[in-house]
Amino acid sequence: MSGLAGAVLFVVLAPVAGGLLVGADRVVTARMQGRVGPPLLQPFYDVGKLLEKEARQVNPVAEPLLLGHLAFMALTGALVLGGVDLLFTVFVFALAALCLVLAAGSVASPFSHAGAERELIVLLATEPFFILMLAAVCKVTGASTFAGVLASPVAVAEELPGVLLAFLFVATVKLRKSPFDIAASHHPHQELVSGLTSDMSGRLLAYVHLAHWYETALLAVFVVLFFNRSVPLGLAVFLLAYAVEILVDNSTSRAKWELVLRSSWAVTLLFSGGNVLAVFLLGR
Amino acid sequence: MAAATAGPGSLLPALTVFLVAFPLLAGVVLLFTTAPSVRNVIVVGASTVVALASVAAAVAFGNGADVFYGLPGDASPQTAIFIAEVAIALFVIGIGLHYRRFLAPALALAQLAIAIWLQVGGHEPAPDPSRLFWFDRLAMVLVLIVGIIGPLICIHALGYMRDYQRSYPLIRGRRTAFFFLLFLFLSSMFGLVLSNDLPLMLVFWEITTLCSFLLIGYTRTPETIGYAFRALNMNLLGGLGFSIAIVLLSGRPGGLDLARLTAQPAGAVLLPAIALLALAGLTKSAQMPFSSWLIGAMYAPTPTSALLHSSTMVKAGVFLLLRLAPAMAGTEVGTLVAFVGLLTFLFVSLVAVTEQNTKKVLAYSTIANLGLIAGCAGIATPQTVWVGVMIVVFHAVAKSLLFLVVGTLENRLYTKDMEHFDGLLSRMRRVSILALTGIAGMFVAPFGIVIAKWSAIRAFIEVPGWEGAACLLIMAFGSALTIFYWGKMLLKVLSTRAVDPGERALEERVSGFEWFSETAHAAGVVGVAALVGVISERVVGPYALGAFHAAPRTFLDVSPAMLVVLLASVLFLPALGFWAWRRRDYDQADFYASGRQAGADRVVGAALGGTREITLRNYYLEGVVDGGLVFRVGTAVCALVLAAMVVVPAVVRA
Amino acid sequence: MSFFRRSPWILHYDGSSCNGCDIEVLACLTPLYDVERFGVVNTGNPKHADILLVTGSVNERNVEIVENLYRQMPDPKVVVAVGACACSGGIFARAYNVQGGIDRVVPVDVYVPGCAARPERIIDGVVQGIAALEGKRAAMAAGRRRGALRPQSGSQPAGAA
Amino acid sequence: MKRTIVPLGPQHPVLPEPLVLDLVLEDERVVDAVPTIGYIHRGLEAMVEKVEYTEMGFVAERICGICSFMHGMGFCASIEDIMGVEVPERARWLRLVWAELSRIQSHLLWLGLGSDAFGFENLFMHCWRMREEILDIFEATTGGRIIFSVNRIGGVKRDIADSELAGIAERLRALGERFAEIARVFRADPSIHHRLAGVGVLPAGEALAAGAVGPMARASGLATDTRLLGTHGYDRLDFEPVVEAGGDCLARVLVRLREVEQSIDLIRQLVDRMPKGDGQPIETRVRGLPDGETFMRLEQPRGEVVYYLKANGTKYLERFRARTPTFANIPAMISLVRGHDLADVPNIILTIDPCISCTER
Amino acid sequence: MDGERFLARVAAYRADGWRLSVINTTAVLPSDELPQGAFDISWSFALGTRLEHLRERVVPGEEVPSVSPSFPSAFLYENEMRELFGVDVTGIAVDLRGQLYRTATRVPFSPGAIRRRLEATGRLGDGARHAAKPQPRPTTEAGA
Repeated sequence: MSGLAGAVLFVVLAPVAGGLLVGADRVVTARMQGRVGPPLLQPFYDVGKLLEKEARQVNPVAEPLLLGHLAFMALTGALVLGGVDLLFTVFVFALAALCLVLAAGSVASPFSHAGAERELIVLLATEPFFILMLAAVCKVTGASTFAGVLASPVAVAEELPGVLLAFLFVATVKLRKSPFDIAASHHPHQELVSGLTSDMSGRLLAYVHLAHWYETALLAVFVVLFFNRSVPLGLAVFLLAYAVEILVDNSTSRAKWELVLRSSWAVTLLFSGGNVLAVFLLGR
Repeated sequence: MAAATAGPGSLLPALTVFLVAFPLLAGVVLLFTTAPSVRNVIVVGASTVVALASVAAAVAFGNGADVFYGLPGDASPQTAIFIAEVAIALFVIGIGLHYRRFLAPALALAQLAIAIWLQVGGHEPAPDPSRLFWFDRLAMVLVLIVGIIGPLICIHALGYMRDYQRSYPLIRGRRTAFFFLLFLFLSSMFGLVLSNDLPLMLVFWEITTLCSFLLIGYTRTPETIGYAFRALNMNLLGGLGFSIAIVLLSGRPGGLDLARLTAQPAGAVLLPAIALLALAGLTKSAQMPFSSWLIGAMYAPTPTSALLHSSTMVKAGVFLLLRLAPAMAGTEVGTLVAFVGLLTFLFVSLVAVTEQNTKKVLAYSTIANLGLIAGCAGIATPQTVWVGVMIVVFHAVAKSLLFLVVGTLENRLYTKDMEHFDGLLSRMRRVSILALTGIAGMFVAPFGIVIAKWSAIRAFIEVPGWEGAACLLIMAFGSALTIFYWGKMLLKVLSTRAVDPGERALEERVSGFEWFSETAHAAGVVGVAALVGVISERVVGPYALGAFHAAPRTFLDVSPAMLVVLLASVLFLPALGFWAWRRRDYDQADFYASGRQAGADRVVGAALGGTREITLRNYYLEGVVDGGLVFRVGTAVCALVLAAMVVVPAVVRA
Repeated sequence: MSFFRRSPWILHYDGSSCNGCDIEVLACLTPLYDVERFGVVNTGNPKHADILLVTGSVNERNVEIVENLYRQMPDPKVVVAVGACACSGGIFARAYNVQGGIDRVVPVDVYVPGCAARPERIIDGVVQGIAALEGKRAAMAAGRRRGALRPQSGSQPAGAA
Repeated sequence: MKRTIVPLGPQHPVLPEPLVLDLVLEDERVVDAVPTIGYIHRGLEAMVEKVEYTEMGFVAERICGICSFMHGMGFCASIEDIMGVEVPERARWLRLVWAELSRIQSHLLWLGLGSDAFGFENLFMHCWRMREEILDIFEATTGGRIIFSVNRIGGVKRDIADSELAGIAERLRALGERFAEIARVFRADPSIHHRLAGVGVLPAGEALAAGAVGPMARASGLATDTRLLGTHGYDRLDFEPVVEAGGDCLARVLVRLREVEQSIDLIRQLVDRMPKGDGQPIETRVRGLPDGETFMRLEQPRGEVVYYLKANGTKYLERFRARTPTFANIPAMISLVRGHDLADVPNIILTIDPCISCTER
Repeated sequence: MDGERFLARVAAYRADGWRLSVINTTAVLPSDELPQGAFDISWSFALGTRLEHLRERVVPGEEVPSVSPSFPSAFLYENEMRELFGVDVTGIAVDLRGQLYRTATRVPFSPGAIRRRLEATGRLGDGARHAAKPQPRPTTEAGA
């Protein structure tokens, strides 16, 4: 049962890969800033530390919701690789994000609350794209599962160049990279303090980090969908795209939420919408 | 498709008469019952009977082949229909003149003229007395919705109206009339969903219009009277369309037989008539440009809203559209109906994100979901019709629950403003859990509506040409907007804060009627989610197969493992929540506030000395989305599409 | 093995400093000194922090803020007083609104002298803070093993139960 | 209608110093802002009662750790003015070298903090990396990075050798080239313009009415620069005040960018025009006790500072008052916050380059 | 002090395009002539390179009108005068209600508070002698 194996593999390996990627991100960022930067394994040290530390809870609902966030994020990837209908995973993906929003927004702190509202806006900005993207992939390949897409003779990236471009944009928003780090920034000097995570401490914060690693790995899986003819090529493209994200992260200031919403929607509508329209009109 | 005269189906004629007559009778009794205790007994008793009767009808139907039947003894209802039409018209004319509003009387007069021309002029063929009613799986679904959710709402109203009269002592208590109207509504809905004869259906159609008119205007303030007339005008316009469709169809043999009309291959039927019937369906289901009547209806007492939104009225609209789906398949009318529905879904969802009044958000959400159903009916493939019926089911339960919960909140907190619901989980725990169930039912994976939406996207992928791309785009953006406004509401419900005993006591004063009704609803939401496979495989799937002679590809075909995973994950969050609830090691006063937290929940040291309470408000996309403008633009766009829908078939066929 | 040694996160609060030490604390993050090499992150949020760096003395008004921030940090945590003012009130000890060093409000684990404290000294102070942090973590872990309750971090919830 | 209340500060990562605003928001639009300060107030002006005037300069230096040199210089100049002390020529020039270096240091520091506030961490790092070079010069010439204690009443404590001055000019020339790259980013980057252009616009008339000073006023088109008085030796240098017309956050950034360039040029002029020769006197010995009062004005990086000193013929001054530039700029800043987004608030606060320590003393 | 005439002179500065540069208060210690002590307050206005001062001596309890009609931004100075010195400023545009600094010592710069501190350090003699000396009254001064 390769589907089950894929799902288990994702659950086990995705955090490792995601953590390493985040660690590499921090090193490369530091180099771009003229610094040496932390060790590559720093994200693991951080999460390990957080798990050891006391968790100060301000309400009874945050922890279950954060566990839900982590679990659904892992589940999304597991469902994708496990061979469940791709279009359906987008709803579980949204549910995972929603759990995070609710965990942050259930707290009395205005910073946390504003972070939650902004994350909700991020969700509003990116959700249309993910629905469209998966629908378009299913449309051009005629498949409905990850394995089906990989087995399809159609080269997805060739059919959906606009969607791929839009993906790179939306991934920046989803990864909370500058200029779209509105809800919670990697860098501490944000007007919302720590935004979403302002009131999370100890293991609660560790869950958020872990889920972020899963999310990063999930985005890599999505890139592979575009390069279905060659998985290594897809992963290579993902790494390249991530490098570009780091560069962008380091060469822009933080945008305001209106711009995030407007630009994401515009990109989704123009690039992926146009691409999807072309696919439908050309009648594949 | 022969009329069944033997077997379990033979009970159906009697049950049909009972379902129409009994609520009517109960209503009349209630009209003359002023003692609250007696009223309680009658309402609970009648509701139980209605619910049992509807279940009995479903059992009698037995999920078999479609059943056609007439009145017991094959009585002809033609004269009664005519009398009812005249009475309705006269009532509208009278009340319109009384309030000096003349559009409604004019529309009623036009309908009256048509009725007289048809009946007195003898232009209408006599109905086949053995095919007056049509019981199939779709009718069964609606009978169960009307027959179970409707009575639960009536029971809820017992508790609600008591508090409502206390909250608004200036509004003259006319609870007798209120309960009469509720039961009349149920009666006419049963008639409507079971009618096979179009003139018969029109009578019930107009009675529901009248009922909603009277319920919306219940408080008789100038404001509600205005909204009531808006609802009346728009629905009468739809009714007029219905009448004209009857005129167009009456020349054809069997043209007024709904089952025969829709069973004909697409394109063979008189498209202008289908378009006019679709117009009626769109007005009743409050699609743009007719959405404003349903928003205005929010000023009525909340059980009215629950009834209008879940089991009656608007469901009648989409019911008719779903019935027409086979006839619309692949036609211009179908495409245009689909786009009226889908554009309404998109525009109204966009408006909903700017709305702070909870009832209005619920109303916009209803219109959006109905838009989706209309879209599915218009696209008219087995898959989309499957989706449409599934949404009808899931939406009815969840939305009714939400309205009832908001009604309870409204009577406790004296506001419908979402912003004042924060800390709800601490203040009113049971109510919040009910609210959470309802909201989850509306949009959280894996509840039914999400499954339906996912199937809709799947179905739209198969739609060829630009229409498919447009449908997908609308679904993508509309779904995201849905998450946004429900997410905001969840934020309010899920927030916790310290409460004093006085606030805790609020919940204790909620009446048993309300608890019972809401709990039953919540069980229903969970129940239909758990039974999604059964509902799909046993009822909705076969219906789509019957209507289109092609089986829909449902989620079970695609990925059966999904269902297991999802049902397991539904239990995940509540279990975690329960575990967390029992813990005590949290400190609400310990929130981050730039070092200014002042030792109490939500209180910080103020800039100018002393302390200050933190308040939090959701975002309403001010400066990005202008709700009013979007509503007007949507109305205009949909009006154009609608005009095209009515005009195009006539032109194309000419 | 403990991760605290590798991932000490800092919260910096400016008591009533003249900016001199504040700026030097910030300078520690920047390329020349780059304390992120040691996993140090300037969090800006007490809930994420392990080490509270305070510059400047306490005065009438910020005394409650320093206390609030300290209380809000999850255990284990240490306090590093940076600069003469934070240690003792410094040159301003005699000013009418200054109460003295921050050890008047919160327990200080490491004192970093200087006016202004140099970045090298601040880094040294943080390193000493990490050692103290490790000690507190070990004590906490031992306490947990003995089955003792974790240090109660706040009052019982007022409601919501 | 319900609104969101945000307690911004005193502890907030974008505010390097405690400043408190109670923000009232709709969505993220600020509809009201209630300010307060007082978290840093030490009461150092009252220390004149306890600290002799000869020592008070060291307290004055610690009004603020960013413009500490300027504060020491202003204090000494005030006493010199009251006592009629003639400062040696060399000391005047040297003071200006350090003063303009302080301006470069302060502006680089601010450009970094400003970029951090609008989420451009990389720029922050590069600005501060350059700033370290100025600190190196300070350390080499005074022994201190932040607080130099090099000013004395009657002159300065240390000389800078001519060769060293030439080296400083050369280092600054090289720095200027690298600074040009960073300045180009500030001037051209669209994401920075998105955050700053048109945000927090202070028209010239309002700037005047609000008593704005320094880069804040100059960014609104007011050519106010206390250096134009020609005091402290500025009359020997050629320069025009840096004025921008925009009045928005971007204009305030541009003014500071150009002022860095201007100060590099001024130091070059100083090194060129200073009478050469090591071993010149740098300090006049001061005798007696001051008696009298003075208003002394000086252009700090943040704008005009006004010292008021009143002496009464004893060792202890009767009154010492420093009206620092931030004190003058805060009212305008608060009026700008209203109507902007929460995300703009840090930019508006930071583009006045607030020094709360100066303000509260 | 004559409030109306004073405000008229302030308004004239505003009309001529001057900006308010600083308001400075100096406490005058109690003496035989001034048993309550007094405040020397100067309002300084700047235009180009010029700096001019208005100066008034008021006794504690005497009302000082706010210059906010002409210079609304004076509120910080005026709140400070009231909070740190105890000058009775009336009509401040943004009244921070004594919450600007919230000092440990109430009105730390009032003549009484200063005297108490000087007494505590044994330096009262010097200060009092000079406070009684006649004040130079510069009203206009160019430059600094």
